[in-house]
Amino acid sequence: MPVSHLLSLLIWLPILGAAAVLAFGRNPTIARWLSLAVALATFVLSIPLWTGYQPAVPGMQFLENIAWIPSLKANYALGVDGISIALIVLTAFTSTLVLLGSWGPIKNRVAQYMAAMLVLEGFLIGVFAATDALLFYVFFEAMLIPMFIIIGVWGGPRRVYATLKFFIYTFVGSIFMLIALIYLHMKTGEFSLAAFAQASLSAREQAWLFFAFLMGFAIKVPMWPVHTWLPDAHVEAPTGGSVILAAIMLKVGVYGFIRFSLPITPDASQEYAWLVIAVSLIAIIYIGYVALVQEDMKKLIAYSSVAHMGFVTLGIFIALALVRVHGNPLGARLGLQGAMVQMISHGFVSAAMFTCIGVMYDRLHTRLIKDYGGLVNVMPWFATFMVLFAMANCGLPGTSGFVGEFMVILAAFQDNPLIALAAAFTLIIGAAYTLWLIKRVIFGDVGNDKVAKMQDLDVREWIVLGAFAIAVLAIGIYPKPLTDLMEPAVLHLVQQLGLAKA
Amino acid sequence: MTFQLICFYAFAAITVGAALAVISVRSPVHAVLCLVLTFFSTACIWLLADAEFLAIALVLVYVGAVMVLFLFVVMMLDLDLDPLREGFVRALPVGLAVAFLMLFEMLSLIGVRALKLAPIGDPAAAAGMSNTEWLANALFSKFLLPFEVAALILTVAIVAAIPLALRPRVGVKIQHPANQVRVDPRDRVRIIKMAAEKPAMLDAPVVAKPESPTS
Amino acid sequence: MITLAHFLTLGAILFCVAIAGIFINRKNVITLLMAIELMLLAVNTNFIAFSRYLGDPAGQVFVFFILTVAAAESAIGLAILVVLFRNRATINVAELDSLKG
Amino acid sequence: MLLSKTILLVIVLAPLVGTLIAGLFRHQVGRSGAAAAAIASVALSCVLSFYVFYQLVWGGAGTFNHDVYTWLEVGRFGAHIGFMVDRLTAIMMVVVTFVSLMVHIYTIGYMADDPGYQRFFSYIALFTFSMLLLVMANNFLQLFIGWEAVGLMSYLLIGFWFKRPTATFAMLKAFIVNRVGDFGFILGIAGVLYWFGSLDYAQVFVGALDPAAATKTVEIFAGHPWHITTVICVCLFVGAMGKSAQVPLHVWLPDSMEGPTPISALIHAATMVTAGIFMVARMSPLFELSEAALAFVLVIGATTALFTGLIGIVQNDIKRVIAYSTLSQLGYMTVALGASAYAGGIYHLMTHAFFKALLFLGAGSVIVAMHHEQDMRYMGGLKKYMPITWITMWLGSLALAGAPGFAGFFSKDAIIEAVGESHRFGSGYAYFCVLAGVFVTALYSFRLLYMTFHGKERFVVDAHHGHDHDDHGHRAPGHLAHAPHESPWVITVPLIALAIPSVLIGWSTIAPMLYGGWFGGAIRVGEANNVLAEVGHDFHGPLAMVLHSFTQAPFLIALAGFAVATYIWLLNPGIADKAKNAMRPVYNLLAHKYWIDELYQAVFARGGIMLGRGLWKGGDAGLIDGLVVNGSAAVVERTAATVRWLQSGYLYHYAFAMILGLIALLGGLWWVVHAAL
Repeated sequence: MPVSHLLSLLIWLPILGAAAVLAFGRNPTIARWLSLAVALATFVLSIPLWTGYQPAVPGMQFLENIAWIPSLKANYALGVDGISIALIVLTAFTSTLVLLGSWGPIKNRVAQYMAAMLVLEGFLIGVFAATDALLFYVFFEAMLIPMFIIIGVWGGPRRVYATLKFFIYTFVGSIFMLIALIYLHMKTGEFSLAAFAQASLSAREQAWLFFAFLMGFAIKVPMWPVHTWLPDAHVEAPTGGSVILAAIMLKVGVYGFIRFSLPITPDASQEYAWLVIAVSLIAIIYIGYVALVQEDMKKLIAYSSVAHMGFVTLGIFIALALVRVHGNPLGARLGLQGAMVQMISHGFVSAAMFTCIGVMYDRLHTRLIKDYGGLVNVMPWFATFMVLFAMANCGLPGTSGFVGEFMVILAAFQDNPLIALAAAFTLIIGAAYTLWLIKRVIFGDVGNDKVAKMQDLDVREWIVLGAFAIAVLAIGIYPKPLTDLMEPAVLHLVQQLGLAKA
Repeated sequence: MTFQLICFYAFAAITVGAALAVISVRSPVHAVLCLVLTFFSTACIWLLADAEFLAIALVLVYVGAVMVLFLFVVMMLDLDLDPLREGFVRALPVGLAVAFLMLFEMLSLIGVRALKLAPIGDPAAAAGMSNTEWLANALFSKFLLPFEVAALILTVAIVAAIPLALRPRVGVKIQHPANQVRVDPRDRVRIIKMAAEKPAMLDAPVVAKPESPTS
Repeated sequence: MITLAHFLTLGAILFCVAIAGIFINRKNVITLLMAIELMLLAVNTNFIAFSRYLGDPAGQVFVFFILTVAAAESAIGLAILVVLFRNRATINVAELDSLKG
Repeated sequence: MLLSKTILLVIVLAPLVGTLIAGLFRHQVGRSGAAAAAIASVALSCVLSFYVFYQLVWGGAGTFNHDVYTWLEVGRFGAHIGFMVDRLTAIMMVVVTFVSLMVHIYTIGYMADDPGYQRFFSYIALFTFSMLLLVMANNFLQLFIGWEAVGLMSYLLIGFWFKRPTATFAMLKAFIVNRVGDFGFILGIAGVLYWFGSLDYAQVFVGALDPAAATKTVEIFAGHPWHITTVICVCLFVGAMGKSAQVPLHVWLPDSMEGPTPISALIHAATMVTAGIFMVARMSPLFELSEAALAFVLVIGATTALFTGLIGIVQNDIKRVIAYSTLSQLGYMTVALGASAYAGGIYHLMTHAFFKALLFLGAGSVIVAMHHEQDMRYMGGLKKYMPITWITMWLGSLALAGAPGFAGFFSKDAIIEAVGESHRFGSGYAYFCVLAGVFVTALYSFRLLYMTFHGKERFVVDAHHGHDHDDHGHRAPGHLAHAPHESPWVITVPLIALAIPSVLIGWSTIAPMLYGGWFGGAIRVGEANNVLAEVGHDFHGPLAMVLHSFTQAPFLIALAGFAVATYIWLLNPGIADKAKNAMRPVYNLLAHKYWIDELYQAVFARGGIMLGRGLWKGGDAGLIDGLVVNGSAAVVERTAATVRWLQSGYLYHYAFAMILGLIALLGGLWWVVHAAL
């Protein structure tokens, strides 16, 4: 394996770029172009990650390892497998579009906003690339800071409440995670994830660790019932913040489940899988109903994010039940792959939906459904995109939203048809809340005079939404490249799950 | 009872008496002076404990510098003493009760431990050097870094005290060299192009107002 | 023969006198500062006594540091006092309750 | 000889290309360009479909079954996009592309004035693509993709006139009700994958041959062992119920008439709604294994056939009458499937596609002539204005009512006889329903014809000018700006083109398709269930069937329906109102469609919203946020407020606290030391 510093470059390029934007970005135009260039460069650099990844070689690739805190045996250790690569490419892709999308709406403190976004991008890539638990934790916590700033400075009227809630909520969870990490460090003497995975832990220890990790990651995902920070944060966040939050930050929680809960505490995960599965199903159904009655578009999409993330956690823990209870590793791989694809897909779809809402908000400065109506009359291109993304949001085949849901339902059926039944309910409720929104906002006659004056997409918005549309359709029509990329990692994880620890 | 013990009792009595005076006299100036006396007699007691260097240091640093500073401040401030003495009598019983309670606790603890400790000779003398040398050996070897830090703390304290007590003066004219350097000639002089002389309107047509019709 | 107990008792008495001083002069910052000096003195006396009776120079080194820090503290404290008096025209502690929760 | 993969790809992708040209480049190619692109692409598909059909039937081509590309691969499990073309597929391809082509041509005239002309062409071409994807699928995944894609197009086309509130409501309703069906469908697919280990038709059907497949059971609820084939088939059929609008998921189809009429003809009569029928026929190897599932299909189909037809009698909107007729006919097809007469179902699907598309397009022609007035109460006597439409509508209605010799006669009679031969649970009920349905069909078909084309004119032509030509909206109902006139050739040609097969196609096709084992391996029927073979024993050629039918119950019943309709709506129009008043409760029941819409609206729509609001305000805002999240914050705040007085700000209070602490510490030390002594 040739030594490469690609991952470090991907992490630090946006962060250093942010410093440059801050330094030279007194003029908003310069700040915009410079930040876009940095983000684009990061995205371009993330592509060799995909192309250079060798599926045949097991384990992590693009490794880097430098001693960081020798006394704790904590290392600056980076490495990626298929899952991380998919998430990193997603991050770089979405960040680029978010920066481009923020050119219009962000008018004050442009350089600072762009810099915060770039820093956030760097931290997020860091989370996905870290193979050292302490490094992971540092990035995991650090990314709260730029997001805190983005919501707190450029957010809506209740931004203080929302930021505090967001910050404290996530912090409460990560404290437990930190305790778990410290315990594991005492147990193994180092911080490498591989060592954690190999540590032998009794059932009791695993249970404690599992719940500590669950606290940390469930809030991040977020799972019912610790999801209530998400709608508030989304409503107050600026469009770009919402996009990053929904598209990528939520994935960090799932990523944590995959990197921590499953390999480190497989037995406890299996024992309490029923709990997570039940909570996921509640998320899918309960949140679906809650989403149905929302009056604020961003809240609606935020709730739908919770429901979709319910599918992701369902897929992961179904896999656990399948491989250990039913001895069905193939079904487990299907479930895990489904969860992963759903995760990536939700990244694109929710990002696109929030961007759409941002486009509307920029014109009318309201997010309430009742203030809109009949947009298709005045904004045909926008309506086309919005309907496409809405369809993806309710899982129409041919769009990315379908692939993951389909696989998870197939896998869930193999565990228990009733779970599949509950999960498949999303077909109905998801269509109901998404399309009801579309009916009220997009279709119908022109809602009011203000709507009549709205302009269709400009070139910049067209590019952003078009790029999301291409991604959504590409995954929907031909998901194989994506699943092939993640397949070795999923296979490895399933093998890991098969071995009992206690 | 040895001479040393007599001396100890004497100095101890002066110390305690002066300390009581510090907390009870009405005038702050007197209190400071009593405090000086306390320090002096304590220095003597330290001498009895073979700590010559610190005893001298206490007199030089404390009595010579700190106490003078106290005195200086007390005399500089125009204090209205009456409100400060408010509640003196009322707090007295509580203060005494607390003090005696604590004294009881301390003494009983001392009684337990200290009596068991057999006295030894002067450690400096045992090591064959003076107290100053003995102390310096420790200070400049094992405690060198804290010593440097202590020096730094003192410096910081001095530097900090100055801006704290510095009074911003209004109405004083001073120069700002930075502003003087940064000046732009265009702000001072504006050169305007204009004709040397205002041309007279010689050939200007005279437009007569049309006469209004008979009103 | 002076025993360790002698020194410690003196220290204890001095300390308690300082405590009583804090109680009864609670409104006068200057006296409070002086009471603190008394306390430090009591502590220093204890340190010296222990150093003497344990044969360890560390005690005296500590006294040295305490003296240093106490001097710095008095300098800063008095500077604050001066500024305080200049701004509020009083050093009455009863009137200084900006930190009230 | 094998079919060429290239040709099949061209058949599928040509309409997609047409869509892209008409949709994305609509400004560049203009109205006529978009129409030309869409029509040319579908025409190409149609011609090639006929070619494929020819190759399969007469050219000796074998069944084509190949993957185009792998959609997804997880270990052994692979999902592909591919084609399976056998005779069942071929007949669907021909029907879909032919009707679609007719509708495309018709659209030129029907939508001539519409601003969304190009958009419409791009939609219907895309629909054709999706439908082909569905029927040509060789696996469940692609079937589902096409299944949902046609649902999407149906959604978009129902809401084509998105300014109408009724249209936007109908599109939402159609999609969600379809989703209820898909909910079952996807579970059925999951079941197939679980128990057969593959999604490919071929492998699943081979698996179904295993005798163990019919007897394996599963306990979804402990203590209730169910046959797995029953579970799978019922789930799959729930999907078909949604798409093919079977009771109780039929409610979306009448509302879908909000879409433009060509759409009603193409999607909501001829092709998309029959996808469910096609799917069940395609899955016949599975359904044959489960007697219970087939009985379920039979009962649902029979219920739909009779009871939705009854509603058709009281409708006044011309399109809605045809819509309920479609529901009823779909019920017939489903009954055929339930009776294991899959070929009969498909056969009826084919004939129905022709004559129902004809009826819808004819109705569209009438609507255009009436300036988008759809209420039959304001029509009447139109035959003299639009003779071609009148005649073709008569032909279509005769076919629908099953007049001997017409296409509908052959297919419907076969179904009725097949049901009569069936001994399945519920077949007696089904037989009654389909026979009664014949009467009902005749009743509403001729009612429609009489109210529209015969009798006196119930509309007024406002001769005086000054009215804007276009604003039909402001006109009182029944008032027209101009006298109605026959539609242009782009409308009448498709009518005639569809009328020909509606009349004639039965003669040549019934023998091979129903009794000749024409479908070969595409449809698998168990020995004991083969009712068509039973019927086939008495079949001695189409002519004999026609002659024989004159003495049979279905014909007599249809004749009775015709006579009643003629009497009520042609000879003695006043009697209709009297009958209505005499049977007020029955009329109300039918006019309100058994109150099913209201029930759904109250229970599922309003109930869902109330549940959502309850969960949101009570669960999220109240319990989680109010009690736990903000509650914990409130506890901290209150504690802080309580201990706040300790922070007096007075120096001596803090000093006092410190001294107290010191005393306590010393006391503790004292206690420890003395305890140790």
